[in-house]
Amino acid sequence: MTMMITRKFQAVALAAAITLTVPACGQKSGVASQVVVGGVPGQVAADGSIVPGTTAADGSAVGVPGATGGVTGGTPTGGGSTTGGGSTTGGSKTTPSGTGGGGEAPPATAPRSGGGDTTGVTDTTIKVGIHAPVTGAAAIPQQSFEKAVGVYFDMVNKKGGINGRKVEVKFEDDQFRPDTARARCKKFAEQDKVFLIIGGAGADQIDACARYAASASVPYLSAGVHETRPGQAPLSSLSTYFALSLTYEQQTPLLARTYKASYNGQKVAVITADNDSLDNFHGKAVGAIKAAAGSNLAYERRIPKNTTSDAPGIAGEICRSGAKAVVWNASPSSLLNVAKVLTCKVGFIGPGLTNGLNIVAEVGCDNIANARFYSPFPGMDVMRRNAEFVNAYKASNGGSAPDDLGAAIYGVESLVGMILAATGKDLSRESFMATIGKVKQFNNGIYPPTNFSSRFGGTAMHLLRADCSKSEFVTEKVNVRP
Amino acid sequence: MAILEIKDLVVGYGAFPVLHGIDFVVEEGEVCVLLGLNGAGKTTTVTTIAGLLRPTSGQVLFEGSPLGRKPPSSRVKSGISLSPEGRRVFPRMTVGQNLKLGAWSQRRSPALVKRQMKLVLDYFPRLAEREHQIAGTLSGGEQQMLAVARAMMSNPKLLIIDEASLGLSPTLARVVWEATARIASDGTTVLMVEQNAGALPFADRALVMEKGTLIRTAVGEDVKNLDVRAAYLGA
Amino acid sequence: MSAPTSPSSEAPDATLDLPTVEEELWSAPEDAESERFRPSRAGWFARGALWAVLAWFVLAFPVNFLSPFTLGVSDVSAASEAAIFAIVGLSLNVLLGYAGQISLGHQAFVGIGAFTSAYVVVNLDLAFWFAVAVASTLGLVQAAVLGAISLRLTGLYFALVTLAFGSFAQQTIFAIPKLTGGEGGKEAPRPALFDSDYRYYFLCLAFLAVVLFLDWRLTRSKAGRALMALRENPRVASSYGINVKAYTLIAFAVSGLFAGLAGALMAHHDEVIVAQKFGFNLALLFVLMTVVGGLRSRSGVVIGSAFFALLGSGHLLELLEPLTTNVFRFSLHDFLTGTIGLPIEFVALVVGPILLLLTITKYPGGIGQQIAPIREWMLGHRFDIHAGKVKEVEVDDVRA
Amino acid sequence: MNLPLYEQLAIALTAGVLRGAVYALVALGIVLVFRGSGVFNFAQAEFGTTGLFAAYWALTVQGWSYPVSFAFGMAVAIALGLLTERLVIHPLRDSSRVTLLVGTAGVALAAIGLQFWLFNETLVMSMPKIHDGYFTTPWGAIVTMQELITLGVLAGGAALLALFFRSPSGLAIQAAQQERVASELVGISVRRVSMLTWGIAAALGGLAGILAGPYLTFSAGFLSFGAVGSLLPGFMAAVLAGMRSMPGAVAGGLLVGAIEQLSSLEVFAESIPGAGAMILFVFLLVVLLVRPQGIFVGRAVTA
Repeated sequence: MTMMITRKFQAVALAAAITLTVPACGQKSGVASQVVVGGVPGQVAADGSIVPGTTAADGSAVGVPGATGGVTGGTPTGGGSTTGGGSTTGGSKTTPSGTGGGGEAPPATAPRSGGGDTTGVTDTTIKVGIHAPVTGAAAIPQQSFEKAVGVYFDMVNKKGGINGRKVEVKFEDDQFRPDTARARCKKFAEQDKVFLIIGGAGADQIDACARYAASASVPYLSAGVHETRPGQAPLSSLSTYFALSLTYEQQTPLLARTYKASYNGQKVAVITADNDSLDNFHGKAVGAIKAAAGSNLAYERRIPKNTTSDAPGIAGEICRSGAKAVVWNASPSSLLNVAKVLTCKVGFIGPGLTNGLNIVAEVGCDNIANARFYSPFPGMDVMRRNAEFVNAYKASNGGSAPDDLGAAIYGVESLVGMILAATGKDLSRESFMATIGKVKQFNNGIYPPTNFSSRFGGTAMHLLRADCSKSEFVTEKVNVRP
Repeated sequence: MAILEIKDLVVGYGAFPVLHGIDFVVEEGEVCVLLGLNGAGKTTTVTTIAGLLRPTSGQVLFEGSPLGRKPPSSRVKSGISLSPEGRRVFPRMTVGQNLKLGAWSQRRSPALVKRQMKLVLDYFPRLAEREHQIAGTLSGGEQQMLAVARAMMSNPKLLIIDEASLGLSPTLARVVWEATARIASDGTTVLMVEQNAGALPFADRALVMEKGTLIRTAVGEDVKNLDVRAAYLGA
Repeated sequence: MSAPTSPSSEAPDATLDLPTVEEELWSAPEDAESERFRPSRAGWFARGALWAVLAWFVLAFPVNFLSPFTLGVSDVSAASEAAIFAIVGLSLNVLLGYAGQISLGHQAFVGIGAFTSAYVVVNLDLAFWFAVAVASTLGLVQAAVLGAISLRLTGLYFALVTLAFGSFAQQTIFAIPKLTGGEGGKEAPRPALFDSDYRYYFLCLAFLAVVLFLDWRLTRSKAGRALMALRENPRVASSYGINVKAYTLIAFAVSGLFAGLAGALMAHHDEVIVAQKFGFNLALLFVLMTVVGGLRSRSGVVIGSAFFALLGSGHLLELLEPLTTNVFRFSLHDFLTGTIGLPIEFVALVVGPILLLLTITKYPGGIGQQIAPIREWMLGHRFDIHAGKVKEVEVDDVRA
Repeated sequence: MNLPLYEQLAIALTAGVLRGAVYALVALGIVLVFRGSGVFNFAQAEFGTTGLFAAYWALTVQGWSYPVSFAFGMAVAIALGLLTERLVIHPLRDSSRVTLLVGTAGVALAAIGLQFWLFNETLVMSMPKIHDGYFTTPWGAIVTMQELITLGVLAGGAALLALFFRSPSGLAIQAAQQERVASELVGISVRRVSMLTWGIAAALGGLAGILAGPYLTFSAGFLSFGAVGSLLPGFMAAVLAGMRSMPGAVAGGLLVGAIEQLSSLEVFAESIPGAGAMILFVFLLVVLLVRPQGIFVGRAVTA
C-alpha cells in the first residue's frame, strides 16, 4: 500500500473490539455490531449514490447484482444525475442474474447453498470481518476508522438488509503487523466464524491475511495492492482472494502516462520502499518510466520502509539528480520526512490506495503541493456531494462530517454489499465467489467499475491531486484506465 | 550562659537505643571534650546535635531554644558546624573548593567568604600552601585539618569535631588540637569527641561516656584531676 | 547462605528435603518451626482443593474441558503466548535476578531464536524439533559471547552493550529479507501434530515446565548456589574461591538458551513472524514483567509474565469484563476506551510502567512477594502473611 | 548517483556532525545526571520527546505562539525531570545502581505509554521549524537553519554549563555526589541539589527534543528510538567522555553522529541494511573493550 503511515513503534497489544468475542459480555464496542431492526423491507439496490462523473465516465448503468427487481425507490441520490429510479437499476442489462421482479430466484448457475459453505450466514444475518491498522506502526486514526467501519452496512440494514439478511460487521485492529493481521483473520475465521473478510488497509497485512484466508477457504476482498512476493505464490493464485481495484503493477502505465502528460522531457526519479513485496512493482515502474522518459530517468532507489534519519540523504540525492518529478511508492510518513527536507521543488506521482491521504495533505502541504496519487475512491470534493454516503455517515456517527477514511471504507463495503446482493438469497462462499467471476461489472459509483477476468478486478483508478489551498486531495480525473 | 544544652536525649537506630537519656551543657566560649571508648555513643550524640539523626526523645537546645526537627542545613545557618568522623572531605575537589563549599550557608556574600577563608587558613598554614591541590591526594593529617577548616568556614558559634586525632601521629594530633584551642580562644565554642585522653589538657570541660550514658563530668580544674583510666573502666 | 563447598550438592537426591534456594531467600523465618508443622486433614484437603483448581485453570479451562465458559482458538492462542512470555520472563530472571545483569536487548535474543527456527523449518526443510534445538543453542551461544565480553565491563555498561545489540539486531539482522522474509514476515509452520491451537498450548506448557525444572535445577546446583552467595556478599564469596566469572557466564548461557527457546515457540505460535515485533519496547516490556513478577521468584515471574502477555493482548480485560459488568455494573472496557480514551492495545504500556515503579519503590518483591504466603501454604507450610518479605529489589551487579 | 568517495564522505560527515549536536545535548544530560546522582538515566531522551509533544500540543492544538509553545515544552520536560527525581530517584537513593537504571527505564516507558495514549489519534506529527532556511555547502551537503540553531544552542548550552559548574551551585552538585553526609553538614540540601541536577538534565533533554522535532515527522519514543533515536548515541557519547567530562560529551556526541553517518556511504548503504546500527554496536564494543575510561575525558575533576 502506498500510503502507509509509519510509526516506529510496535504496540504490545492486540485487538480493539475484543469484548465482542465473549458471549457472556453484554457490552459491545461502537464499531462492531451493526444489527439494526427495522428499515425498509425487501431488497436494496446498491444504487442511488452514483457520483456524476463516475457514471458518465463509465458510460454504463450501475450493474445491480442479484435479484433486485423490486427496488425501493426511496434512496436519496446525490448530485442529481444518478440512477435514482428502481427501474433503472433493476432493469440494467448488466444485472447478472437477470431476474427482475421477485428477487427470490438465485443466480442461475450459482451453486445451491445446500451444497456450499454457509459459514457466517444465517437466514437473517451475514457476518463480515474487517481488519485494518488503528494502532501500531502506521496506524490510521482509530476514531476515524471506527466511525468509518459499518457505515454502509448500517444503512443497508436499516433498509432491511441484503436479501433479507442483516450484515453484522466485526472489526479487528491488525496493528499494522502481518503477524497480528494473520492472527486476527484466524480469529475471524475460526472463532467468530465470519462469512468473508475485508482488508481495510496495509499491503503486507492484506497479503498475510489473504494467504491465511485462502488456506481457510474464506473469501477475502481488498483494494488492489502488490501482485507478488518473492518466495511466495502470487496473490493471483490464491483461491479466495479478490482485489477490488488495480494492483500497483497494473498502475505503472498510468504513472508513466501522468509523467508524460505533466513532466514530459524533464528529469524523473523512481523511489520505492524496500519492502520485498514491491520488488515487482519497482521493476515495472522503472521499466515504464524508462520507456516514457528515456535518459531523463535520472535516479531510482529503494528506500528504507521507515525513512527517518535517511531522509535528508535521500532528499539531497533527489535534488542533485535534477529530477522534477518523483514516482513515489513508500509510506506517507517517509514521504513527509523526505518532502520536509527537500531543497528543490519536485512533483510527486504515486500509485495506490491512499487511506488517510488528506491527513498527509494537511500535515505535508506545501512540501507535497500538487502531488498526484491514484486512488480507488475519489477525493472528498466528490464524495461530499454523494448524499447517500454523507447521510449514511452522519446517521451512523451522530451527525459528524465524513472524512476520506469514511469514503474509503464505505466504498469497499458497498462494493462487497453489491456482490453479496448479486449472489442472491442462496448465499454460500462458493456462490459468492462464483458471482464475482460471472458478473461482468460491479459499479458502485465510488470504486471504479470492476471486471474480474482475474483475481484483480480493477479496471481503472481515480487520480487525486494535493490541493494546498484546501489542504486536501481533490479529484483530478475519475476512472483513468490503463 | 550555656550555648548548648542536652536534655534527657534518647537516640536509637531502629529498635535499638544507643543513647539512654543523657544530659549535659556546654558553656559559651569553652572547649568541651567528650571522651569514651568505641561504641560509647559519642558520635551518635554529636550527629544528633548536627541534625543528621533524629532523637527518639529528649531535647537539644542551642542558645536556649530547642532545635526540634531542624535539618542540618538550617542548623549550620544558625551556627552549629560539625567536622565529621572520618574527615569526609570532597575527594575530587581542590582544597579551595572544599573550603568554599564549607561556606555554602554564607554563599550569598562572596566578600564574607573570602575573609573567612583567609581567617581559617591562618589557623592551618599548611593548607594555605595547598589551596589548589586535589583534596583526595592530601595526607591524613592534612585532610583532618581541611575537615576542621571547612567546618570553620561557616563561621560557627559551636564547632564540633568528631575524632580529630583518629589515625594521626601524636605530633600531628597535637597540631590539630592546638589549632582548635586557638579557634576557641578566638571566641568559638568547641565540642570535641575523642578517644584519646591527650586532648584533655586543652579542655575546659570533660564528659565521659560509656554504653550510651554519661558517667562522669569534670569542669575547670577538675578536668586535670580526672582519672581517665578510672573513667574508662567505669570506676 | 553457605558457600557451596560440598561436592555432593550436585547429586539429585542429596538436597531433596532441603528447601530450595528460592525458598530460603523468600521465607527466611520458616526452617525449624515449619519443619515440625504438619497440616491437619482439613488443611491437606483445602490445599489439595486449591491445587486442583489451579490445575483446572491451567490445564482444563483453556481447552473448554469441564468449564462453564467457552474459549475460542484466539483465546487459547493468547494462553499459549502467556506461557511463552513466562519462558522469556524466566530467561530474564536468570540474568537479572541471579546474575544481576540487566539486558535491554532481550527482544533480540528472542527474535533471533524465532527467525532461526523459522529458517530451519522453511528454508532448510528440517523438523520443528530440530529447529527448536538449533534456536535454543544459538541463543545460548549468543548470550555466552555477549556475556564473555560483558564480563570485562561493569554492570551498567553491560546494559549499554545489550541496548546496542538490540538495535543492531533489529535494524541490521532483522532487515535481511532472506532471514526474516522482509516486511511481510516469515512463515513458521507448526508441526502437523501440534497444528491445532489447543495442542500447541500444551506444547508451550510442556516447554514451560521443562524450563521451570531447569531453572530449579540451576538454583540448586553449585553454580546457582554460587550466584546466590555472590548476591549475598560478593567479597566473602570470592574469598571462598568461587569463580565469579565462570558462574556469571553460566547464567548468561542459560538465559540465552531460554530466550532462544521462547523465540522458537513464539515463531511457530504466530505462524507468520515479523521483525517489527522485536522492537525496543518489547525489551522494556520484558524487563517490566520480570521485575513486577518478582525477581528470583519463579512463580512470581511466571505470573507476572503471563499477566502482561494477557494484558497486552486484551484477553485479560476480556476475561474480567463479564465480572466487572455483572458484579460491579461497570464496564472496564468502556471506561478505558470510552471515558479515558485509552485503547486496549496501550493498557499494558500505560499500566505496566506504573506497576514497575510501584514495585521497585514500594513492593520490591513484586507479585512473587504478594503470593508468597499462599504459595508457602500450598506447599504444606503454616499460613504466614509475612512469608517472603523483601526489603529491596536487589539487583546489584554481582561483580560490583 | 555515483559521487566520488571523498564527496560522499564530506556529505556524511557534515550530516553526522549536525545530527551529532542532538546526541551531544542528550549526552550532556546523561553525564550531568551521572555526576550528580550516579545513575544511568535511560529516561534522558524521553524528557526530550515529552517536551516536544508538549510544545507540539501547545503550538498546533492550542495555537499558542512559537516562543510560548517552546517555553511550555521546556517547562513540561523539566517538570518530568523533577517528577522523576521525586517519585523514583529519591525513594530509591539507597538502592543499587541497576535498580535505579530499571527505575529510569520505567519512567521512559511510562512517558512513551502516555505519548501513545494521548496522541493515538494524530496520524502524523510534524513540528514547524524555527527558521525554514537552508544552504548548501561547496561539497553538496544541505545544512538547514534549524540544524545550525541546534548546533548554536549546543555551543551556548555547553558554555553555560561549564560556567555553572564553577559556580557554588555547580560545586554543590558535585559535592553532593562525592560526599553526601559532608554536603549535608556544610548546609547543602542534598535533596534540593538532586532536584537541580535533574531539572537541568531534563532541560537539556527538552532542548534536544524540541529542536530536533522539526527535523522530521515524529511519534512516541521519538528521541529514544524513533526518527532521531538519541538514547544509544547519547550514551555512547557519554562513555567517550568517561561519563564525567562535559566538553567530552560534546565532542563525543559530534563524533558518534559522524561515525553513524558513515553508514550512508555507498559501500555500506548498498550492501548492509541498517548499517548505522551495526557501526554503532561495533564502535561501542571497541571503545568499551579498549578504552572503557573514555577518550574525551579531559580534566575529569571539576570541569
